[in-house]
Order: sequence, then C-alpha cells, then structure tokens
Amino acid sequence: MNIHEYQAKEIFRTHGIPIPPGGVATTPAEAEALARRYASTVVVKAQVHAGGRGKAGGVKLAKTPEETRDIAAKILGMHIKGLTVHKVLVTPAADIATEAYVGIIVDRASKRAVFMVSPAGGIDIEEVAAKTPDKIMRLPVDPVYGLLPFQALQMGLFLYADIKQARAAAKIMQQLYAAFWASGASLAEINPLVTTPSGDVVALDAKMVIDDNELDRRPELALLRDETAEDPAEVRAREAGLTFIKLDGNVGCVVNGAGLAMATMDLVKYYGGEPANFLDIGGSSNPDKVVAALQIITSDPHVRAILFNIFGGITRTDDVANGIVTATKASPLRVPIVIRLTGTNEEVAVKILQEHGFSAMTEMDAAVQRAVELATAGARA
Amino acid sequence: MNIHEYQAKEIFRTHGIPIPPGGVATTPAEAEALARRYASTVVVKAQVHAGGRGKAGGVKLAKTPEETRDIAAKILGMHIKGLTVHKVLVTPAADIATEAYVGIIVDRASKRAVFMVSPAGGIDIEEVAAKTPDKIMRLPVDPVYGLLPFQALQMGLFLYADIKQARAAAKIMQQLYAAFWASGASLAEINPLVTTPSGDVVALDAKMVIDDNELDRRPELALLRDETAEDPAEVRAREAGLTFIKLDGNVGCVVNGAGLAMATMDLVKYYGGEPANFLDIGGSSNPDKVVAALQIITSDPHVRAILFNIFGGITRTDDVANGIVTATKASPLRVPIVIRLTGTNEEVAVKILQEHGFSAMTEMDAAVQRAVELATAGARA
Amino acid sequence: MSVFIDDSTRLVVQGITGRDGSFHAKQMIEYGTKVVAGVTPGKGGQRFETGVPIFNTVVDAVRETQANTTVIYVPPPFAADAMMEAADAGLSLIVCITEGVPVLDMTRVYPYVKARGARLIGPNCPGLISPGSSKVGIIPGRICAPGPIGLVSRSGTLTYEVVYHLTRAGLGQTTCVGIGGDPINGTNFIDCLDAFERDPATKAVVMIGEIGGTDEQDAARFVKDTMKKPVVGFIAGQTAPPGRRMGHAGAIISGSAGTAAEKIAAFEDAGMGVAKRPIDVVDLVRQRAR
Amino acid sequence: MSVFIDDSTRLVVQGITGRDGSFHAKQMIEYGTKVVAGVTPGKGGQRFETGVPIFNTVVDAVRETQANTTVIYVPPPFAADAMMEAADAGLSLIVCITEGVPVLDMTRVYPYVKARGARLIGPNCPGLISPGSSKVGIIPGRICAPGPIGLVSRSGTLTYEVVYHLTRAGLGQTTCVGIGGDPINGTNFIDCLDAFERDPATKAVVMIGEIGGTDEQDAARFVKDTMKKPVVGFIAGQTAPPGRRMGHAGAIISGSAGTAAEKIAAFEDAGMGVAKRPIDVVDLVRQRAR
Repeated sequence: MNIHEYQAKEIFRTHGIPIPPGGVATTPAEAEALARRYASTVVVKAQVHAGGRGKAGGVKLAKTPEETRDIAAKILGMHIKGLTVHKVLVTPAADIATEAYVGIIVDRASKRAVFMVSPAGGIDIEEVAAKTPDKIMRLPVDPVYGLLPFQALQMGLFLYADIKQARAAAKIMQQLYAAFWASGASLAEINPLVTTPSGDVVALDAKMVIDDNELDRRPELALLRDETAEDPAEVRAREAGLTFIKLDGNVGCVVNGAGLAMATMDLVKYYGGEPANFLDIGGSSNPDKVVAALQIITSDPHVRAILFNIFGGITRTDDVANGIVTATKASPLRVPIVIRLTGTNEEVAVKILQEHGFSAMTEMDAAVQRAVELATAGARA
Repeated sequence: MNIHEYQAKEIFRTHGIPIPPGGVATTPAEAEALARRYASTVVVKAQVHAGGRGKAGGVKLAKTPEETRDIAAKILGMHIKGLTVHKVLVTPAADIATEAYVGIIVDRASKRAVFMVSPAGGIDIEEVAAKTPDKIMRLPVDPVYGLLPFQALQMGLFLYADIKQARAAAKIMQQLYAAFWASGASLAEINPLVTTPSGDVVALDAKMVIDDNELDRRPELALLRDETAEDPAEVRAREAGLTFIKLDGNVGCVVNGAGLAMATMDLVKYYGGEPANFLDIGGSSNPDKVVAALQIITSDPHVRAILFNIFGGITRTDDVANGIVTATKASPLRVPIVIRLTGTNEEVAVKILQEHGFSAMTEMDAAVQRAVELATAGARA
Repeated sequence: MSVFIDDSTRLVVQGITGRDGSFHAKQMIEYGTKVVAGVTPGKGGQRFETGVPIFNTVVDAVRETQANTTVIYVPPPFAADAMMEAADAGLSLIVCITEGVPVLDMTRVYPYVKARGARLIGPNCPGLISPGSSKVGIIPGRICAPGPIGLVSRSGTLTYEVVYHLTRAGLGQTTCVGIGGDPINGTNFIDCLDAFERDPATKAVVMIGEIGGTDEQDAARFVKDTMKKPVVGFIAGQTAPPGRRMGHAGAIISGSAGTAAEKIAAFEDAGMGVAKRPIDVVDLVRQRAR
Repeated sequence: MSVFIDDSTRLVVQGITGRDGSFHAKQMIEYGTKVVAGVTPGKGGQRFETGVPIFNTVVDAVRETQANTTVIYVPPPFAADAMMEAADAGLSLIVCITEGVPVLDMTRVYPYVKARGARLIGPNCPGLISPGSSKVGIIPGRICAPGPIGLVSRSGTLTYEVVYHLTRAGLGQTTCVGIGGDPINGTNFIDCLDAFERDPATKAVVMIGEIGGTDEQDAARFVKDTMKKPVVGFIAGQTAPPGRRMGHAGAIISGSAGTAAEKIAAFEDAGMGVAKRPIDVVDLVRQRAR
C-alpha cells in the first residue's frame, strides 16, 4: 500500500527524524492559510502515488501566500500519471547545501532489508545506480540484530566527511529503520536528505510503501489508505477480495491464481488480442467474488469479450458457475462471454452453466482464441 | 543491584503483568490506612533484600485495619538476615487455587537468558530442583529472537492443562521477558504465580535483580536503589568506586583486582588469620580511592591490622603510596599496617612510603604472614 | 524415486482443525500420505475425524509419532511462529501453505529455520506432490501421474495447468514442487533443480517462473553451469506492465532486473527449451528428454 | 611458538585516542607488538603519537593495513558495538579489555561474533601476551619471559602474581591468556587448554580459576579426557562467603555449583596439581613438567 508523503513524514516524525513543518491543503484557501502561518517562501507539493511529481509540474515554490493560493489552485485537480491530485502539502522552503539519498527496501536476493545510501541525492536513484554505481553504498541489515550503530555510522561517513553530520545521519538511519520495521514497510525512503548551510541534517521528502500483508495486524496503518488517490475499480476489487489491475485492451479476464492470470494475459496477446485487465479471484470459491469480478469488468466500456479461465483446485468450479449465473441474471451481459473451467466439481459446474444457456470449454488455448476472436469481431462492429 | 518486591511489581505492572494492588508503608499508621482502603484481609510483607522473609516472620496476614497496624508495627524495625526492615508492602490477600514458579536468569553455560518454570511454586525453587527435577522446565531464550510465542505457550502448557490458563501464563511470560530485557536484569522471578478459584492467573510476588553494569545507561533504574536496605559501609565503598564486602575477621585487606583480593583473603586464612573484608580498589590508581578504602576499613572496630596487597599493572603503586600517606596524615592509624606493593613505579612508591615512615614489602606471602601475626597480637592485647 | 517427500514422509498438519487444514488433511490422507499427527493448541489428546491424534504442540507431536515433515495451514499472523515452532521441534521439511505472511516476518523466519537445519517450502505455495507416493499441500492429486519429469514452479494454478498437459501427454512426474511467489521463501529454484539433478528417477525438469526478482536468471546460470539433465522453462507475465503488482508480492519488476524478456533470454542462454505457451512445455520436454 | 598471537599479529587498537587506549597502545608498541592501525570515528586520516595511522572505522583500518587482530578500549556502553564492528570487518581475533559491559549485551555479541568466525577474548580481561613476540592488552610485559609454560586465567592482577613467580623461578611462558571474569565471555578455559595442548612449544599449563559457575569443572573434565600435557590449577575465593559478589560479576555461587571446594575436587579428580597458594604453582609445575 502506498501512502502519501505527508503521511510518511508524520510517521518519520514520530520516530524522531528531523523534518521541517508542513500542512496538507485540499483547497487553494487552505494552502494560502498555511503559507501565512509559515511566513516564508513555501513549497507546494502534489500528494499523489506517483514518482516524477516535480517533472510533471506538481512541485512548485511560492514566495507569498497569494502566490501559494494560485499555485495550489493549479496543482489541485492536476493529473499526474493518470492520477488526480486531491491534496497538496505546503511546507516552508529550506536552504539546501547538499542533497543525499537514503532508502531501505526488502531485497529478495539477500532476504533482508537493505539500505541504499548515496551522496548524490535529490535525483532518481536508479539513474545514480546505472551511471555512477560507486556513489551508492548498499548495506544489508541482519534482521535479528537490526541496524547496528557501527553500520549506521559507516553509512553516515559515506555521506558526509564531517563527523557531526555523519553522526546526525547515522541517527536518522537508525530512526528510519525503526520506522520501517514498526510500520511493516517494504520501502522507506528519504530523497533528498539535505544539509542546511548551518550544517543541520534534515529530511525534505519522505516515501513509504506498506506491505499489504501487515494491514490486518496494524489497523492504524490501514486507515492511512487514501482511496481517492487510487483507481475506483481497483478499490472496489480490493474490497471484494480480488486483485485487479486495469490495462488498455478489450478482453476482460477473470482467472483464479496470479500466475495463471498472467499466463492467460500472455496467451491473449499470443493469439493477437489485448487483455483489458489482470484479475485474480484468488483461491477461495465464494460466488460473491465472481459477481463482483463481473461487475468490475463490465463497467469498463472498452471490454468487448469476457474470458473466464478457472483451474479448480481449492477453487470449486461449481461456485464459479453459480457466481456467473447470479451475476448475469441481475444484469444481463452486453458482450459475449467465454468460459473455460476444469478441475474440482467440473461436471456440476458444466451442468449449471448449460442449464442457464452457457457453454463451457475445457482447454485454455481454445478458450483464449475464442475470446480474442469475439473481442476482435465486437471491436469491428 | 537488588530492588524491593514493590519496585519489581511496579515494573512488572507497566509491562502488563496482572498483579493485585498494593501500597508501601513506612509506619504502622500508613499500613493501617492502606488496609482501610483495600477493605479486605491484607498481607503485610517486609521489604528487605533477603530471601526467606516468610520463615523469618516478615510476612503476615491481617484481617482488620487495626490488626494491620499492629502487625506492621512488629515487622517494621525487625531484623532479617542482618538487614533492618524499613518498609512494608500492604496488599489485599488473594484466594489461591494453585501456585506455580516462573523465573528468568542469565545462564553462563548457555550464554543466554533461561526461563525456569515449575507447577510446584510458592516454595524454594532450589528445593524443587533438588528433589523433583522433572517438575522444572528449563527453556533457553535465543537472545536475538527473544521469547517466541510457541515457546511461551509450551511453558504455559507445562504449568496448566487448561488452554485458557496456559495462554494467560504464556502472555505473562512474554511480559516478564520484556520487563527483564527492558530493565537490564540478571534475574526476574514470580513466585508464586497463582491461579484464583475463578481461574485467573495472577503474579503474587515479584523479584528482580538489575545488572550493575546497566545502571549508567538506565538512570531511572539507578534511582530504585534503596541505600537504607544495605550495609552503610558497602554504600560508602560503592560511592567511592570500590567493591567492598564486610566479613567477620580482623585483618583489613586493601587489594587491586578481585581475583587477587580473593587470593589474599585465602592466604590470610592459610596463615591462620581471618579477613575482615573483601576490598577491591579496581584498576584505576586514584589516590582518593585509597583514602576512602582506608577510612572504610578503619571504621570497623574489629580490625586489628591492615594489609595492602598491590600488584601494579594499570594501577600505579606510587598513587597508592600517596593515598596511604594522605589518609594517615588526615587521621593517624590506630592499628598496624603492612604494605606489599610491586609493579608499575614500585621504586617511586617505596621511596614515598619510606619518607613517611612506612616500610614496604615485595612478597605477598611474607606480607600476609606479617599482617596475620600483627592482628593476632593486637587481638590478644 | 522423488525429491523431498516419498513413502517415508511422516506428516504433521499444523492447524488441522481449521477450515483449510481439515479439508486438505482429508485430501492428503485419501491420496495416501502418512498423516501421523495434527496440531491445535488446546485440542491435545483429541482425535481428528480420521482418527489421527491431535497434539497441543509440534514438539509433542514429533515425540509421540516420529514425524519428519509438517504442513502449515494456520492464519497469516501465526504462520511465522508455526514455522519456527516446527524448525525448533526438529522437523526436517516444513511446507507452509499460508498466503499473506508479512515479508518482514519472513526475514526473521528464514535464518531461524536455516540455522536449525530444516528445509522450508513456501510460504504462499501449493506444496508438493510425489505422484503415487505422497502429497503434502494442496496440489490436486488427480491431475498428476507418476513418471520421469521433475517440476518446479513459483505459481499455483499455473502449475496445475502445466501438470495437466504433461499428464495428459503421458509425461508423469517424479515430484512437482510449488515454491511460492512471495519475495522471501524458504526454497528456491536452484534448490529444486539441484535435487532433481541428483534424483536418478528424474529425466527432465520443467521450471515455471514469473516476472519479478532474479531467481529465474540465477537458476538459468545453475542450469548452464551444473546440470546435465534437460530443462524446459516457461515465464508468466510477458505482457504485464512494469511497476504494477500482479497479485504475487514477488511479481514486482524492480529496476531493470526481473522482466520476462530478461528471464527468457537467460533461459535461452542456458540452452533451455523455452515454452511460449503452457501447452508448449509438452513438446519441448518430448524433444529434449528422448 | 605460542597460541592466538605471535609475530604475525597485526593489531588494530579501537579507542586509540582515549585515555586507556593511548596509554596501552604505546606500551604495546614499546613491547614490540605490530600495532598497524588505530580507530577513532572522526579522527580518520590523523596519526597517533607514534605515527600509527588512525581510521574512522575498523573496516577502513583492515582494508588499508591488513590487520588481523584488534584490542578494544572503548567505554562500556560502546563496547558491544565495537566487538560486533570488529567481527563484521573480518578480524579473526578480538580482545576486549573494557570492564562493565552489560551481560545482556554479551548475550547478543557472543553469537554475532561466533557466526562470523572470529575468536573473542574478554570482555573485562587483561588480554594476552606471548612473551618476546607480541602483547595484546594490559599484562605488564616485564613480569613475563619466553619459555615453555602456557597460562590461562579468569583474573587480572592474580595472573600477574602467578606469572611473576613463574618468571622469577625461570619458568618462562609461551602465552599468558586472561579470559576475563564476566559471566559471558568469548573464550573459555577449554578453548585455551585445547590451544596449549596443540602448541608444540607449550610443555605444561597453569590454569587460574575462581569461585562461581562451572567453567573450571568443565575444564577439569577436558584435562582428564583429552590432555596429555601436565596442568596445574589454582582457585581463588576458597574463603569467600556464599551468595556474595566478589567484584567479578561471574563470581556468584549459584546453587551448589561453583564453590572453590567443588572446583578443587574436580581438579584433583582430573589428576591436576592443585596449588594452595599462588606461589605453590611454581613447585607443582616443576614436579610435573620435568
């Protein structure tokens, strides 16, 4: 789960990381009031779950409260990478001497949380990694010992020659690691970590991604989810217990299992079609999920054909069949549907479908080919 | 550092361990007021750093506030194992169905904190260990993982067949481990952990020993030290940075290093004498420490001779010599002194001593023999 | 012959009285797996519907039944503890089916289990099956058949799809292992490839990967450097857009490492057969395993 | 010949600019120890009075000077971190002189250092010396002489007392090791006895113990079962009252294990010579080492 910069900053602050003040505004007037309170030049920053906000015009300096209002008016409602800006963060502009990067990610290879730090901050860290890899220090953290003081200082000294700044950065890294762990994060990032002309070390930006698997046991973090910042169909899918990602094609896919769902999309493409989405109904065979899945897919006007691909293991195919019958009774389909199912209770499922005028296929390739044909024909019509 | 039962209970409570209420009284009137507040039969418990309080008459039931006052009057001022009772804990008496033992100690052999739990609680655990060792479960805790939930439940199930009680006990063990670790303890103990007739699991007693080496970084714990509960000479020694333990003999010993100090005591005994104390001035060679050491030793009326045994390594023997000169100038000795010193700056030290009328020896055995002779002669005189 | 499980597997089911645990315990018993014990704290002394004894703790179960393997169906918040309990009790193979285990839990579980000498498969995996001999997990028994093919996969139902094609084509399996798609899991492709290479009954291996991470690339290097047996690969997610999660926590394309194109190139570089569609696996295996 | 340290020892001094660290660094250099680097964060790039280069971190020091050993003189709150830093930097021998390290810190340090393959001596120990070759720690060099005796001790000044007698009697030492008296330390008696048994130059061993714990009893069993070389022992604290601390955190008599009487009985049972007084060690060694 992505959270906003202002939310990540709030978490970082509670762990002691030095961060300039800031307030969130949802209207230009609120932004103006905040600028008046800080009585200095401010930065207005779009709060959306997308990188490259600066390049997209979502981050601007404002010298006066009036200018803040005007800039906020421009940024609020702006679209960045397909997402609408509903909130801006207003924060006093800082004098910057140097910019560094500090991040933690969970690394599959070492099976650990790994720090990445670089004295070349403020820019895209992937770019630094590609062009000047020697400017990045990687430090895997032993999960049972946590970040040890000497390791934090090693990283602090990699960023700063001055021992006072190195110690200040080391302390911030300890705090960042504590915030990362306490929040069940899969990523925590400060970019840039800056030094001011007077020598202080301060975090100017904050980013954090929470592991979705942590939300059940951390309800206070689940509350941070901003559904206005997400695609509404994806929000609805999540509420129904589905994993859904909107894509650009016209073949709507309903599959059980993430691997099979990806393979189904690949096969749609293989046979000349374009998938309209990734949708995994998961292992459980609740007919309600199937109903929700059909509702989400049919609400996409680009969909020209619907493809079910179900390999029943834990999933009972008869449950899926019942879900299809229920959903189509409630709101009849306006696009053709192709159903492939095999596995647990297959005979029952086929009978249910046939009784309600559907036919079922057993081979994945044939079903995908058929769905692509129907979608192509539909698109031509 | 030992702390009192009521202090340990306060720490345990902050970690969530269920403990009946209780209050500390230093006068019979205060004890009476507490009994009135609890409005039930209470237990009055002497707060001293000694085991076997019950057998010594330091723990009594009182049915009425008046009886509480009378019993508190008897216990306050009582001597238990040489220590005077200055405080009593007054706590409502609990109905007890079963009594168990739960303790954590740092174990040298496994180099870990080790839980010891037994369903045979309320009595001396060493006795249980000796007579019915199968009634004790030992569980070493991996220090980097801490006490894991399944381990706590294993111990809970060792104590109680009822799963609810086992889970309650498991939770208490998690909390006890957290208290142990957060306090830098070398021992934490609940004896007894009881079940009530209604099935609740409650800690009725609490004991904790803090590692002295932790006190510098945990000043809030250092404040728990109750100097009225200790030997005044030992308190003075600790304040001067010395390790001092009062013994029953008449040869006062001042030594640098714990091992050499013990070997010196052994040698006193070997040559027919009795050491009056263990005193280690440590590695540092601050003359003030020597002055404090001499003051402490000469304040013991049983001391008939004083023996210095200094092997200079880090310790500079000239510092020790200067300390002896300063101390004896301020208050001249009334008992003979034997000084053995060798090692760092030995020649300087000998010169200083000789200039002030002292002689110095270089051999430990000769010095100890001489000190024993002088003490024996002094005792006879 | 087979890898990891066979007739000598004596299985504990952790969470045997739960919804999933009881359903799959019965399925495994029906398949012929030696389920010797169940574990549910507080139900020790009772018996499962089929008569299998239930214990309060894994260590009790091991002591009383000489179990050597466990399969875990407990809910995600308790799965880490269940894996560590199993390792502590001395079991040599731990299969965790549970989906949704927090990844930071796994950073602690992995070294714990490893230090105690146990093999962990999963979490978030379908388990494994040695057809005709033993099934540990949830892979449907009837789509498998005994034979000479070893199969290892990061996926669940996609594995079934491939196994279904293999079995229908007369290509039975020594063992099918679902290692799970989480970012941190106990057993990776190389562990399984190595086991198949050593297993005399396995004549060819099928490896089913996904986008995300570099495990498939590492595995390809292992195939190239070490393996003599033929290996056929398939990668799911060739058309997945970069930077989006496709259900599995592991299927994130991080930086430039982890695209389907990279993985397929690595497979080709290792001389592996690379299937374009799941069904193509059959022909590729036939060509190479002759 | 010697154990643990010799002419090939290349030493880092952690805390070289502190009061104790600078004093003993000079002492060690005077004795002839190859002190190749000092570490004090923030003073990297400077030089110690004797010209030894100072680094910010141990890993820097190792990279630049190929050091293989470190000695730690940092204050107690930082000692645990210093030991772990040294182990992480790949040093094979870590000697921690610092007194007053919290015992719970050591429960974490011990497995960390061990997992990284380093030997830790101490904390709260005087270090070790291989007379005429190398000295790491604070044992006064002038009381030692080269010779055939190995010495291991839990104590500081009591060690000096015994070494002083040995040297004066013409019994020089291969190595004297002070393992420290804390409840948890890195190297125990058995580690040292084993090293002395394997060291061809060592002809006899002196072991100086204390009340508290069971290390001496375990060591006695090792002597009985494994050692061919003669061992002479001494136990301090024969007259200490039970249940009181005698300065060393380790010298607590816990239950029935740890009294001087028990330890002496274990020594006698192992056929060791047992000295009643420190000075008696000399005659016992002479009798047995002939």
